[in-house]
Amino acid sequence: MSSLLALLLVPVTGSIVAAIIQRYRLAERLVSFSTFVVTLLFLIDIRVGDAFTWSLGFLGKNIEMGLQITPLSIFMLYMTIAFGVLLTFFDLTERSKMKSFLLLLTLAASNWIFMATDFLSFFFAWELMGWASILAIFGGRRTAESRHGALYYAMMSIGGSYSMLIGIFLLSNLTGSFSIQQNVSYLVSIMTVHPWWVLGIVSMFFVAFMVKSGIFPFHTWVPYTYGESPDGFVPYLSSVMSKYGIYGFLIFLPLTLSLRNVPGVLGLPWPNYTLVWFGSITAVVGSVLAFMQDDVKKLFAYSSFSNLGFILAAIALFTPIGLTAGLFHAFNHLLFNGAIFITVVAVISKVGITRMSEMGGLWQKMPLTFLTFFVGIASAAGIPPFAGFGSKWMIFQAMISHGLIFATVLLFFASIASFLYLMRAFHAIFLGQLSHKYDNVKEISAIGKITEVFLIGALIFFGIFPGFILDPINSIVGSFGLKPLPTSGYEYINGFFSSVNMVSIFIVVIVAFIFGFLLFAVSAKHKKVPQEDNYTAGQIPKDWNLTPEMYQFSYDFYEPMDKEIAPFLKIKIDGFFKGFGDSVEYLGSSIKEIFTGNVQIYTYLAIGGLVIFVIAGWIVW
Amino acid sequence: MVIVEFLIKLSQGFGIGALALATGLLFGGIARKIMARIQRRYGPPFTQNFMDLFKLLSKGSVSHGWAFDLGLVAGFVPMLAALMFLPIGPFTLFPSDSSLIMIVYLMMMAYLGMAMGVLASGNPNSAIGMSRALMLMAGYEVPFAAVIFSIYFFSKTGYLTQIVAMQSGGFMNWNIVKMPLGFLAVEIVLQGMLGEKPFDQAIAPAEIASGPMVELGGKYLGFGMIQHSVALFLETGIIVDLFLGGAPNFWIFIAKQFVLYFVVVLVDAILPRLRVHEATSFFWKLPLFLGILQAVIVIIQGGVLNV
Amino acid sequence: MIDFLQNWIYLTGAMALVGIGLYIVLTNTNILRIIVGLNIVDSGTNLFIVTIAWHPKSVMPIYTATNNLVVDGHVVAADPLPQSLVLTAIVIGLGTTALALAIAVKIYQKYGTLDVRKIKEEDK
Amino acid sequence: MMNDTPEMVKKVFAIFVVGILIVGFFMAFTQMPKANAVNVNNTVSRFYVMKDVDQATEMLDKGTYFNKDMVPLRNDVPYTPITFGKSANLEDGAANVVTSIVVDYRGFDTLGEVTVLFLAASGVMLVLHGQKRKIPKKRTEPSEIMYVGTRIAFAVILLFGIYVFIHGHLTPGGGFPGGAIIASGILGLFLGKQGYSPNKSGLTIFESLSGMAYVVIGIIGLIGEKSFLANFLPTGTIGDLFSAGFIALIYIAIGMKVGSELSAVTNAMIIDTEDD
Amino acid sequence: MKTYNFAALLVGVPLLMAFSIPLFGFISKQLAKWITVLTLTFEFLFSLYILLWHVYPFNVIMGNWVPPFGENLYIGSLATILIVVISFVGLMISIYNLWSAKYGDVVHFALLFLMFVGGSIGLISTGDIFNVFIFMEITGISSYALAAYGPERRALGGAFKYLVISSIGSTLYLFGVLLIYTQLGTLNIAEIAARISQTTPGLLTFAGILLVAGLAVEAELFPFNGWVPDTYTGAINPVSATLSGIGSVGGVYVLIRIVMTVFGKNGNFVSTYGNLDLMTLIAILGTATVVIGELSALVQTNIKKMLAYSSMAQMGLVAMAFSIGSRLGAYAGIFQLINHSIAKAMLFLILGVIVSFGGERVEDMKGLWYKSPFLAVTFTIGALSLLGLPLFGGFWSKFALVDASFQRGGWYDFIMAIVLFASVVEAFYYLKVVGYIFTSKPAVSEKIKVEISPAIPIAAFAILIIAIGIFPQIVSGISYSAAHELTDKMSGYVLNVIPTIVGH
Repeated sequence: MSSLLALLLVPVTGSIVAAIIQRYRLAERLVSFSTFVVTLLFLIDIRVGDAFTWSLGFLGKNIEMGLQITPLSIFMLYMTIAFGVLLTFFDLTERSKMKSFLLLLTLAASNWIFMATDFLSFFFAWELMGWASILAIFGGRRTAESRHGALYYAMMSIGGSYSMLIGIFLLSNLTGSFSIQQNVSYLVSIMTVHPWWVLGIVSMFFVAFMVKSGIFPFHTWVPYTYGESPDGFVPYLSSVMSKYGIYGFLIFLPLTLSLRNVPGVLGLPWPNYTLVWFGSITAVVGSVLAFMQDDVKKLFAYSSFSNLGFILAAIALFTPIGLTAGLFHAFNHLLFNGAIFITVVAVISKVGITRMSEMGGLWQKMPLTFLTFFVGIASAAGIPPFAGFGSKWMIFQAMISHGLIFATVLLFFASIASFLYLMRAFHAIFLGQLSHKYDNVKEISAIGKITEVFLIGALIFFGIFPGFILDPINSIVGSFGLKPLPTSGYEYINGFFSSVNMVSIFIVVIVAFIFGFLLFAVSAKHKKVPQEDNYTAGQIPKDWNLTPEMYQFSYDFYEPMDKEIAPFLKIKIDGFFKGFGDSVEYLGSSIKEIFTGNVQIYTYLAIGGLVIFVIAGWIVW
Repeated sequence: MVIVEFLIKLSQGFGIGALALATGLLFGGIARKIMARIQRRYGPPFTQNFMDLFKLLSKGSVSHGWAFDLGLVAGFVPMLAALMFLPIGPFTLFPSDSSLIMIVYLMMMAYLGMAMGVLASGNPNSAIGMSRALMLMAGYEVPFAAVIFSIYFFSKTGYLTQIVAMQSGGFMNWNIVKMPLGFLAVEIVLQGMLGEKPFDQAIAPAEIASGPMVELGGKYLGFGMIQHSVALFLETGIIVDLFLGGAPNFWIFIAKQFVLYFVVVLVDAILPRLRVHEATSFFWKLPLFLGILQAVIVIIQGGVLNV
Repeated sequence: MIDFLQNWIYLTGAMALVGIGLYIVLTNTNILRIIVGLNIVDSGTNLFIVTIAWHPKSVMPIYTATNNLVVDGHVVAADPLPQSLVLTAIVIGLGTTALALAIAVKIYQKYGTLDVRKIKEEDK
Repeated sequence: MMNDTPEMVKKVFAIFVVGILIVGFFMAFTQMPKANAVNVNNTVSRFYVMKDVDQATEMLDKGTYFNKDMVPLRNDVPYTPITFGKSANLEDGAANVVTSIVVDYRGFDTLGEVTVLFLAASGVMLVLHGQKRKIPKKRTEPSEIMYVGTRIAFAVILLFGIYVFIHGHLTPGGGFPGGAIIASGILGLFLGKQGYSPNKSGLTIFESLSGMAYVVIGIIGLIGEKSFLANFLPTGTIGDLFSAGFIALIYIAIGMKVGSELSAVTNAMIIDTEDD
Repeated sequence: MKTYNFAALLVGVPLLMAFSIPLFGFISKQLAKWITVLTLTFEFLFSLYILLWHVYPFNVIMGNWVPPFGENLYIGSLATILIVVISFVGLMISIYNLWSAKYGDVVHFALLFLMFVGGSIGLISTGDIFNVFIFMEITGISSYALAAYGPERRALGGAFKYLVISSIGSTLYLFGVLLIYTQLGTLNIAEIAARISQTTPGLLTFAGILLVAGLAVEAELFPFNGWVPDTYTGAINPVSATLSGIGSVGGVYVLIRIVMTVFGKNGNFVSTYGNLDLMTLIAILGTATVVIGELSALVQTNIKKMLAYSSMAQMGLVAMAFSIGSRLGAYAGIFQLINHSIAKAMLFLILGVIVSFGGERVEDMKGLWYKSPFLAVTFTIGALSLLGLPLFGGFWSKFALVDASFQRGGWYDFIMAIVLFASVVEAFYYLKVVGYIFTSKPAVSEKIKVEISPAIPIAAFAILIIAIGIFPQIVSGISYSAAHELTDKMSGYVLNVIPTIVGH
């Protein structure tokens, strides 16, 4: 199947070309864009069940490596590549400091991850992707923080991949094979006999996945990394790369099906239950930390991993509705997160800073971006009829159907909190007073506008016709041996407790809006006034020599909440990792003292070592 | 046929909207009267709110741009849209879509629109007010969600219509009897939702100058009033449907709503205002505790669903 | 008995030299003394090598008119192989010493001292 | 860490550490065969002494040298008695068995050994490069007797050195001692005259050429006898001066090389030991 | 027994040329350096011929005295691949030296360098246990002198420390060899290997300990590696590259040859004869070295010292890989050795170019990307290969290493966990440097001009690293058969040298 190989080779070729012509920024971006398009074209040719295998004479074993298309992988492939097309299209004109060849390398790796049938190539691709992203992050803002961020990410992800490596070899030494399918079915077969054992191996993998997706307690790298990554890379990082972890979880979650008959918690096997809690806690922690952020990229970084928490909580249930909801939310997250980050990138590229409290009022200058952002956060908040609603709605139903009310309340709290921080970002960036220093800010270029219009359209379209996504998801659910949810048309979302016709909701909302605007039109006329013309008890701000910046309330927007949130902020996972790093460093500096530079010490060491060996020799003599 | 059906639904929807608005305004007027009487004043007439609305809509006003306009329109429109899915007495416009969470999220869209309009005015005082309103919302939505989810789990359905149907057949079938703690929690939450004391930090008349509405005038304030009135109807209506067994006809429905609202007004009359973070943390304590307790009871009662 | 003792005397001597050499290396801070120590270790090694080749009754491994190395099909000479090895070992020891001395000379020129501790401090 | 420790403690500790090591050595020695020395007949040296390697090789090729427990049957190798001055055309003609091992049986070792010395000399040159000899202002010239004496002695020493390495295959000695003797003669010259300097280029050329000669002899063996460092000359009668094939040739090369190298090292070392 | 005596030129030609270099030095100093390049080109091509035309495995018989009576070189698959690598690295560094060696006695420097490479080749190919000692001394003495070379005086201290420790080490080695000789009466590695079980166990144990201790000095294993940081730091960069890229390969090779071939007891996992399992000893030494090396490297601010410690740690990794004892483990070790040799040599060479324009602290790497993209990219390639990133050579070896240790199981799981933790530490300090290279603005915006002669080796190394990363078959096939040579000593080694060792 040459198309499968093309999915790997096209990006690699593109990457090489992009690396060569790096100096010519436009050409590089064009290459990047066209590579994504070509990859997408090849993808169209691919159907579920396509496979390609080759065997590698490696280490005296004959290792079968292969690529295969499952419903899940084709879903993931479409998601990532199509999003990449959009992103690179947007990037054609925007100043985003992205290294195209790294992005394309990441694409190749991600395609490989989704198609791999054996752990060997899975790990290879995983590493490749990780490293390409690390390097991409190094190319971001050239500051000490950026370096720190990338290092932090690198450490976490190296730790994760070593953990996965251990898992892979523990497993392959048991089965003598690297094939994912064989290994998983082996695990299924011993699941009931040695559950702890299986759990040990699987958690080795899970650590890697959790790191990649930023699941609590491995979320600490996320803000550093997103905050300091090149602007253009962040949308890809947050929308696409965080999904690899989810894909990884889905490899192993079928294991829990065999535990269904074992007593668990609330009808759930306890591994699932634990993962649900990890997901919920992640969602809450992300939201709460996002609350106090002033850096826009960091804020949405937190938002991003909060949403990953939602997804994990849903898929961890591994019921038809949970799985559907999780995957659906994964898709929606891709869309709205993409919309949000693309607008954020657009704003940053025009304004040049990332501190939200120094922005404001930009809706006057960038109306379309403002609208896109609005639709994006509406979707993120789960407001019907936009795309995010259906999945959140299903997640809640999936959770409650198992009686996981605590976790559900946590998720709902996360959802509300997300509404709050989204509003705050919305306000701080786009609303309020426009500073005079942004008088010359312009709306983004035509290509950017096209992207944004497309995103708005997609967010609304998939909000109204979720069936277009739910259909493939149903086949994924079927491929895991679960009974898919009933489908009754493209406009329906069928939950556990109820189903919703999105079209009728959409029509109701539209009609209501028409009515609203009619009312607006027939009621008395208004006159437009400049932004400074505000109610200030009889005076105008100019009388007090106020500038728009001073007349903007956006710093410490939720200051009264500080006290309530403080307990959450005290959970310093970050500090734990830092402290760990510090103690390693301390250990290093003490060990270094062995090498004093004195030749006698070295001689002592050598002779002493020898003497110890001799004594050891006597003891066993 | 489709067009005829659409027109019928349209007119019905219009009717529901008008009815809800009227009821909401009337409740508001009655509340002002009750308040006045408690304070030993005569108070404005019941119809004062209708007159106010008409006056506001016909007065000229100041706009801060299209985002301001759009936001304020979007502030009350979703409330009206949400009404269409609410079982009002025996009648529901779209019974097959009356999902509770959907209604909750539609209401949230109204807050989003309101916030957008208010913040687009560029007045820092309105921003301060909005931040208070949002924080308050973070407070009361959580216990509310806990109760909603208990009901979901308890009723095994998410349709308001079906929840109402399950409560038919007498007082003892009402959820208020089956889940008293949940009802108590929701009653407290309602206080916050409607912005009555002790949770009126954002929209208290005394705080107008530092509240969200500082820049609103004329029709914009009118839109705000519409939003508040419809929300009053909607929120009390939801609770009636959830706990008080709905109603066989429209009048009883309104009566039940009024009972709920009456309690709210009475509480409002006797309690002072809290500081905003105190309010939020209060919601995260007592009502949430009640809601969670209710949820635990429900789970223990109902066992678990095996899927 | 005498044979036995003779051999052990040489072994003891060899090991004593090694021990003394190592002791010097370990306790002296002067580079020249360290070199001397190494040299003594070398000497001890060489002595050890020739000792294991030797037996009190063995004859020198050179054919001469009077010296018969093979008696009744049995070699009575001292083992010539270690002797040839010791030649190599001596030369290598010489080379190492020469180089060490050259480095010592250079160190003295550059640092003005031969004390390893002072050199270490100068380097910091 | 080390600097604060009292001198005495350091010494005791050093004695302790070294002592354990030495005791370990002795415990190992107790397990040596017969508790003392190697029995020559049980080692490979037996064939070197008997000049019998070819016979052993024959047995090895037939597969009868080792028994099936892989123990070599060294004493089964047929032996042809060697008589001094009579036996001719032996596989190795040197009367001095050590020499035959050094140059012939294990000639490759010796090539390495020569290289080591060469490298050491080069290393000394490298490290001490760029030192200009300073001739002190206050000269204390050696006496005339010294000057003349060392020169006369040099000729004798040179001759003796040459004798030693030419007779390496017959008597104790060989290239290395011979070279060292020659170098000591040159050392005498240094003592005899302050500021004496041998011709450095000459020494270098001597050194290089003799080293190359050794390798070339090896390569001639490779070409002529299909094996590197193989003897390509007749071995003659044991005990004759012209016996033992290429041993004498190699020893001449080694002797010249060692002599010039040691002289060069001495020269390099002397350079900067004077105070100013 | 296949013989190919002509291959004696692998050792003979460098010797001949080394002896002749002083003569060429009279003509021109540059010529002396070119002679080095030419000789090593010959070595490289010759070894490549042996590799590609599959001439190996064969014996080279010296002086027509067949083993076990005379001396021989045995060039099996392991020796072949290592000789190819060594001569390649040596060739590249000699090209680099055309530019870098410019002070002092260049002629003797070239000579010593050539002999260091030639000696290492001899060390790897020789089949005689005493001959090993001589070649160790050849490489040793040349490296003391090389380490002392250079404009900085700290080089002298480093060289002296190296000399002292290394002399003691080789003395211990000599004792070990002779103790074995008293038992078996032979010095041929193949015969000793076949008959090692006929020795007294106690004496054998002691000899084994002495040998390991002596060889661990060159193999840079703790606690015998005190010289490493000072010597590497003091020496000029091409010399550090040589020590790390060639010297340590030789050191580890001999250690492994002695322990696995000579002392080895065949089985699923190789262990050794004697009371104390030397493989365990090496595992302990290796693990300790990895941990100590990585942790010490972590806190270094001097990049050269950092590389030195990292070198040490990598050697520990290699030793640990070999100590697993399975074929896969040996494979991993060989592969890792090769990768390390190439990558670390490249890093030192790059550092040499950088240092000629500035300091050698970690901060001095800041903004290298702006000063010289070529050096920045190649440095990153080297660092990433050492970390084991896919697409770079180091990935495959680390991968095999993990596989091997989990196959072994038992307490190797635990060791592996420690080693992987150390690898994370390693990743930290390398990535820190990479971060400095790409993300900081340089303090001085002066561009670094890389001349052609240092550029060729650096580029060649970088290309080779990536080539191995993409096509591991370049190295993996031969490495795997080389691993067989180590783990099955009879059919892999002994019978190739002495076919009739199992008699009637």
